[in-house]
Amino acid sequence: MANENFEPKITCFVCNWCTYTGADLAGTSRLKQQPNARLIRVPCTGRIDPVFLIKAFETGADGVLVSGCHPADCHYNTGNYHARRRWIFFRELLNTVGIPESRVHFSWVSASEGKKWVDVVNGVIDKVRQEGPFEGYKKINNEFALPEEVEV
Amino acid sequence: MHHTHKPPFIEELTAITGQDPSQCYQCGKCSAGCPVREFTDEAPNRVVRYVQLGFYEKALTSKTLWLCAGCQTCSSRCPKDFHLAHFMDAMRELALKKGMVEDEKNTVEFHKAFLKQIESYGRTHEVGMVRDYKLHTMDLMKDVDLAPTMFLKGKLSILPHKVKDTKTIKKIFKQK
Amino acid sequence: MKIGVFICYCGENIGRTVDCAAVAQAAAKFPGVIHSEDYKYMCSDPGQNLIKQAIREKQLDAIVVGSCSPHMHEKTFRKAAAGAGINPYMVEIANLREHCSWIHDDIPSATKKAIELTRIAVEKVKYNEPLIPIRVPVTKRALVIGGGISGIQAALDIANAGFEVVLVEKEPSIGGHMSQLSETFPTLDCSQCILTPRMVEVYQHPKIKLLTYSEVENVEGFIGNFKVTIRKKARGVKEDLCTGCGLCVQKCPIRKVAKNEFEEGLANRPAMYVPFPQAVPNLPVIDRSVCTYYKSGKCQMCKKVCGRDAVDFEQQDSFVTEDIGSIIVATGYKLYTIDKKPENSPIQGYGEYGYGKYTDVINGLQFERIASASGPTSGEILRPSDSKVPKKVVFIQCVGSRDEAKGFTYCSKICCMYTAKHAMLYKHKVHDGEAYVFYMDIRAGGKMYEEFVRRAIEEDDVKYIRGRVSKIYEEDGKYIVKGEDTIAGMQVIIDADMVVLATAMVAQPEAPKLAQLLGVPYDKYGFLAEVHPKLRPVETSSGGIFLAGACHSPRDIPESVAMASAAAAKALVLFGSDMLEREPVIAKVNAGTCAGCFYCQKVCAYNAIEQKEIKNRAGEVIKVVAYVNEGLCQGCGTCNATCPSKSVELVGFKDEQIFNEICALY
Amino acid sequence: MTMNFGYYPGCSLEGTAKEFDKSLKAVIGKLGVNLQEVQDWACCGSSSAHATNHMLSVALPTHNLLLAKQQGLENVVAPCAACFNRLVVAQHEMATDEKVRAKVEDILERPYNNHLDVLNIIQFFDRVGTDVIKEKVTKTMEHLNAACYYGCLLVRPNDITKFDDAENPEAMERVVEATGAKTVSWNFKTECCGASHSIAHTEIAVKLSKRIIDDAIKHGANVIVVACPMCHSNLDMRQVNMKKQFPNHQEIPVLYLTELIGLALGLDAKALGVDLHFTNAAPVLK
Amino acid sequence: MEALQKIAKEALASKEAAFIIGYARVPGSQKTRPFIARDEAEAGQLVFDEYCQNNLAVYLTRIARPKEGKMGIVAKSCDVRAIVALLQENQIKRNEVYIIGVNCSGVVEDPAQPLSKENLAGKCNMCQAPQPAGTDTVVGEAKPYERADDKVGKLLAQLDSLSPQERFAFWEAEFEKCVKCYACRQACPLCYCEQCIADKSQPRWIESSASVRGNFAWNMIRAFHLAGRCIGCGECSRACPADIPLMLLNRKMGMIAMKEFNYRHGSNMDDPTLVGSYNNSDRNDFIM
Repeated sequence: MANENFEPKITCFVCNWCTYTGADLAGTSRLKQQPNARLIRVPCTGRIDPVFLIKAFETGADGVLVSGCHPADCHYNTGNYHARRRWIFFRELLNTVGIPESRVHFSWVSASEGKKWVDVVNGVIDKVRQEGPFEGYKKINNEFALPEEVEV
Repeated sequence: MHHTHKPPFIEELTAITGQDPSQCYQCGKCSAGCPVREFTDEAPNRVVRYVQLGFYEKALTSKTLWLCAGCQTCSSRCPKDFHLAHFMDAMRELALKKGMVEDEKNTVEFHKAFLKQIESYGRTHEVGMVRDYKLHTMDLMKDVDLAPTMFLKGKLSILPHKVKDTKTIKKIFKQK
Repeated sequence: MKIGVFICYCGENIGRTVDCAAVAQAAAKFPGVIHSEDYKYMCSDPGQNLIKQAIREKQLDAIVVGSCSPHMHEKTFRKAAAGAGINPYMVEIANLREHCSWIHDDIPSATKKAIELTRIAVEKVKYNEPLIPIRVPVTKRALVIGGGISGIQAALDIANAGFEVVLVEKEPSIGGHMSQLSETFPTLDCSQCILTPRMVEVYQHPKIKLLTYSEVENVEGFIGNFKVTIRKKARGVKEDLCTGCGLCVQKCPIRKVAKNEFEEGLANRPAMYVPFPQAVPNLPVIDRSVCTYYKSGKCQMCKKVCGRDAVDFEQQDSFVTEDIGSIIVATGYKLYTIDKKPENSPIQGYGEYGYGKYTDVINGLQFERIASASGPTSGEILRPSDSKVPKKVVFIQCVGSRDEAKGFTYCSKICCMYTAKHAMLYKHKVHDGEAYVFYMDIRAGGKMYEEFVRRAIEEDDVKYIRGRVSKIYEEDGKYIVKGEDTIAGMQVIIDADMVVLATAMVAQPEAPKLAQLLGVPYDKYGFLAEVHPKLRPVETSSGGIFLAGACHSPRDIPESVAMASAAAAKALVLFGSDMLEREPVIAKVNAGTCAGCFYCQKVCAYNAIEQKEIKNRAGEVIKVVAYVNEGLCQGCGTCNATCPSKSVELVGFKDEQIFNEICALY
Repeated sequence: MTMNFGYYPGCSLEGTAKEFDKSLKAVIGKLGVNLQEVQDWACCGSSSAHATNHMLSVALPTHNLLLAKQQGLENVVAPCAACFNRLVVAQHEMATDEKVRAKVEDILERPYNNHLDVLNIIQFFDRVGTDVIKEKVTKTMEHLNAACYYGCLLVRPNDITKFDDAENPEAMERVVEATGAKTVSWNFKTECCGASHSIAHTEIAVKLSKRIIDDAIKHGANVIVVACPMCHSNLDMRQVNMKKQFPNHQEIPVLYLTELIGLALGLDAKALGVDLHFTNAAPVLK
Repeated sequence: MEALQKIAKEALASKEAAFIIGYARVPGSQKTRPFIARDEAEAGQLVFDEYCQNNLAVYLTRIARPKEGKMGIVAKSCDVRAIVALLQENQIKRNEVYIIGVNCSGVVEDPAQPLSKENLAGKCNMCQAPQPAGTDTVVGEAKPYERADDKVGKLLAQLDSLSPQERFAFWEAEFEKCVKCYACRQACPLCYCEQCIADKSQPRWIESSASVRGNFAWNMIRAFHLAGRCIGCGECSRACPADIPLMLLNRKMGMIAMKEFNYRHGSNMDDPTLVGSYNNSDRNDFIM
């Protein structure tokens, strides 16, 4: 892979009840993960608006992961079903404008699936690392680049 | 990325057939069901145990490696999905590589003879193989009573069937 | 807005992999942050005091705590903030432990991540707004699902505290698996003798409404205010008329038509039956799948002999709806059977033990029935195939349990103990018999447990062999058990007369369905999940719903009883107040921009979105917009994401907050 | 309609298991099936390859799979259980282990991109159809109580061979019953016969095979049906050793599945190669 | 033409309709323009022919509701689907509109040219039923017309065959042209929000300036908000001064709606909408 030194930035949108808790469990179990993912917690996948994903790419994410409760397990009964229906459209739309599936990932990770969360996160990071930096978005983002690096 | 460091031997072993002995929790179900258990010097689970504990030489010189018939009963019943048969494959490969085969010359010679046939002809050829095997083991009297019948029944062919594309076969053996 | 940041070391837990001081220093430079500090234990009293002091002294409007998961200490820090006079919802947590220090090794990259996580939280809190918890009334009435020992205990505890309980049991009688056991470990006292009085107490308790042969059909509402619909399955017997005389059962002409469930299939029962003599309630039930009447319309013997005319063939399932404040789930377990691979399940069968085809290869509950004085052999140890006394019995532990290849990774926990008990009971009854136990590890943690196992070995001469069995097959009327003693390094082959398998405890097959009704998470095995494994072991992530017994994980009787009492205590805590506070995370509509498409209404799972007319001064309706019923909204935010004009927003997770979080990254 | 299958005979069927090849070819003529042999096929490496060198054990079968694909075959029947096993396992490894795949592609200087349907002899007859066999039976085998012996390599590792059940397979029974023969329920259907130890450790093969034979007889079998050349040589040929070693040894004929079907289809025993056995098969030839 | 005017006049005379939204000829041209007839005299100006491209349904949510009487509207079958969609989405009630359906024989793509196979509007290629259904009345006659190549479909197939990078570059070039005039939104009968997300400043999800990045966001969000809702009238593409092929995105979403859910918005006012409903068996294979 040409991009072994590239460390991708992955923005994750996860529901509070299943995936966030599953990620907590991974932590409690000390299951090691690559440090490239940043989680944004929302109550339910139903809350995740596709504009979040667009904004994530605009802010420089190389990949996005969206994760919630398994079908039938939603804490709010049906939020994940509505979310899934949205994704079916949105991922195709993204793909059509050139944001490929390899950068936009979805998973169901329950509160008890700490191990699965680790596999999902590491898998997504590896996949996006292989894909390389998101040059297309970087280019259009650069129109807005600040003149100098801002130290954080 | 996070790596757990394993001893070099384990890395070498795992690279061959992907079986990491730390998976084994020593329940002994493999040994319980092993068809050749009564002939082995060490129970199969103990061979794994020696590797777990770092007694590699003890494990590599065990007769058990060569008595394993590759029947995969152990793998198929293992509660931990540890493929002991694959582990055994890898252990034999390492034993050969490290020159640690002492007692089980017979089996090794058999395999060598068998593979030599393939390397030369692309297929196996029983007469040649049995000849090679017996010359190497000096076990000349074995099966003498069966062989004539086999010839009569046309089961042992005198001339080897040779494949056309021996080039590829040779290459496979060279680069394996 | 003046924001304070507080970075916790959590002792070494965060501090080991995250340079907390560096995080605090970096946070100090974030726009809006006017105070930033780090401390060893932020959740401790001195830690909380630091926060309070900073809020007061620097007149902070909002705080961010970089610590463990918000699921751990968000409440603690909200309380601390409130203690210092700011609204508790002006607090955000950066999860530096579970999501950072515990999962990374490399200090620089973990520190970098921690800084970013803190910045996300700071950016979010900028748009937090003071919120007031929603107050709702509490219905002081509990529902207990499952009438085994856990459900019985929970129901009695709550009822004895003076609150009403509805106890629902799907079988015709309460009692559960405990009623099937012969003796209990480690005391060897008779299971039924200690259980039956409790069952009767439930039946007679004025505060307990007992619904047997019933199942939960639907659950609506939320903590303090559930509406639960229960299906009462048709018994074919009028409960109010039947006296339980048993004449109908005696006269049912098809005596051995079905496997007796209570006897684990070791005996048969008629179509009209009472599950077992001590059943509560002592009412018969008609098994419609085998009863002649339902097949041909003939017989009616039971109806003819009933002096009270209590038999009602036409009885239909009926439904009752109950107002409930708290729900305790105590649905228990099932024992895994070694039959061929169960359908639609990742669990494999045990072909090497004969796929259940050998009559005398039985499971633990079957052995309990054989050993029980009330069982099919009246307590005499006889093997099922030929009713002969088995002289050599092999007990095998961990059948299913700890067997990843078959689909289970977990330890069933109770088998070590009950196998020791079985072997002991066998030896006590068959003095010249030989008992062998194949085990992997003996897990006898518990009061007098280890001593109990040693007693089996030392006093009762039970032979323990460390190793799993590879194969069982039948030969000349014997069961050949092929094992290995891994201690001796020796293959062991035993020609047994009977084999008892300590098969895994598995979740009830309907557990996931019930969990989905209740909105309670469950693991891949169907065991229901607690909200925190250490500190909130009986609570679920659904408020007001608690867990008791083996529906949560394999556990024995004393643990189940303790858990049931704990769950009851949790329900009673809830019943201690008239009103309860709920998180004010709910949706709000901006009527000004709402275009009234009502997609929000379509996606709402709680019917919380209503239609509201907007009128002009003349009183004419100018438009119809969406309106959120706060009492019903549970705060998922699906409406918010669905609304194209973002005219409905989820308070606490508003667009502005999330926008800021996303923009805070990288 | 003629059904077409690819055919990978393997070395044994050219030598010690000649009758397996002979009987298969005789039977397919009757069943309207055509077998197209993989041209210039080489040995699969058998036990010796995987027992000593992993790469060899994948490269040799892959070479053959590529030959078959090159020839335009969609599936390939491998009557020898060992060949079947090696082909299926190699195919699995090539599909799942990128490192192995890269190395093998490197050795063979060809990309590997194919999946072939590799069928064992039982799957083959299943595909042809037990109904078809039943229809064509001219001589019922109802006098036979067959113990169907699967051995190791058809069913294990079950997650890869994906053939029937690892502990209690029943597919061969269905085929055997199509000939009119009855089948017996017995314990050692999938126990190991000693396999490759036949030559280097004859004593092991004899002992294990004897155990299998005795169990079959004990459960009422008057014939053992096999689908593997190694099993056949151990159960058939090694009965010669058993008779010497155990004076009370009770003989039992061992037939290849193809031979049994051939007999039921009315073919001559000699044409099926039944005369090539070491243990007298006369008792079954009624 | 006379029939249309007669019906319109009757509706206005009887106060069944307060006004009729229809088409009138642009003086001195064969082109037409949207026209609201408020009395019988004005009804005499109403026309309908192949130059009536506009989807007039857009006015139903833009125009002030009459105090009395219904909103009359002249609608081709494609326009009717927009009206049904508005009914499905609670924007109008059936008893608020008086729909004069017009049988259609295809409309032109370029109003400067006569109707021909080459000059046929893209939507007419996809038209499944030139006769409107569910209207209050129908006038005119639908003559079969020759269909042309499905240009949008072809272009979409071409686009799909490119690599993601190439697709991104394609849209980058297209969106570079966007000046954020929002004509697309203005022309769309289903863009009826009182405040568009693009105009929302707290937070500003979509940058207000016409940057390529902001244009990506805007056009993606617009397409997404129309996913499962767009009825395919193509007014957005037609309105776009920069000739951005916006219908590519809408068509793609429509294809997904058809493929995954066998759903076409605006077909039946009683159909549950795609957005806002779900099925347990919805596609799940892309989710880990």
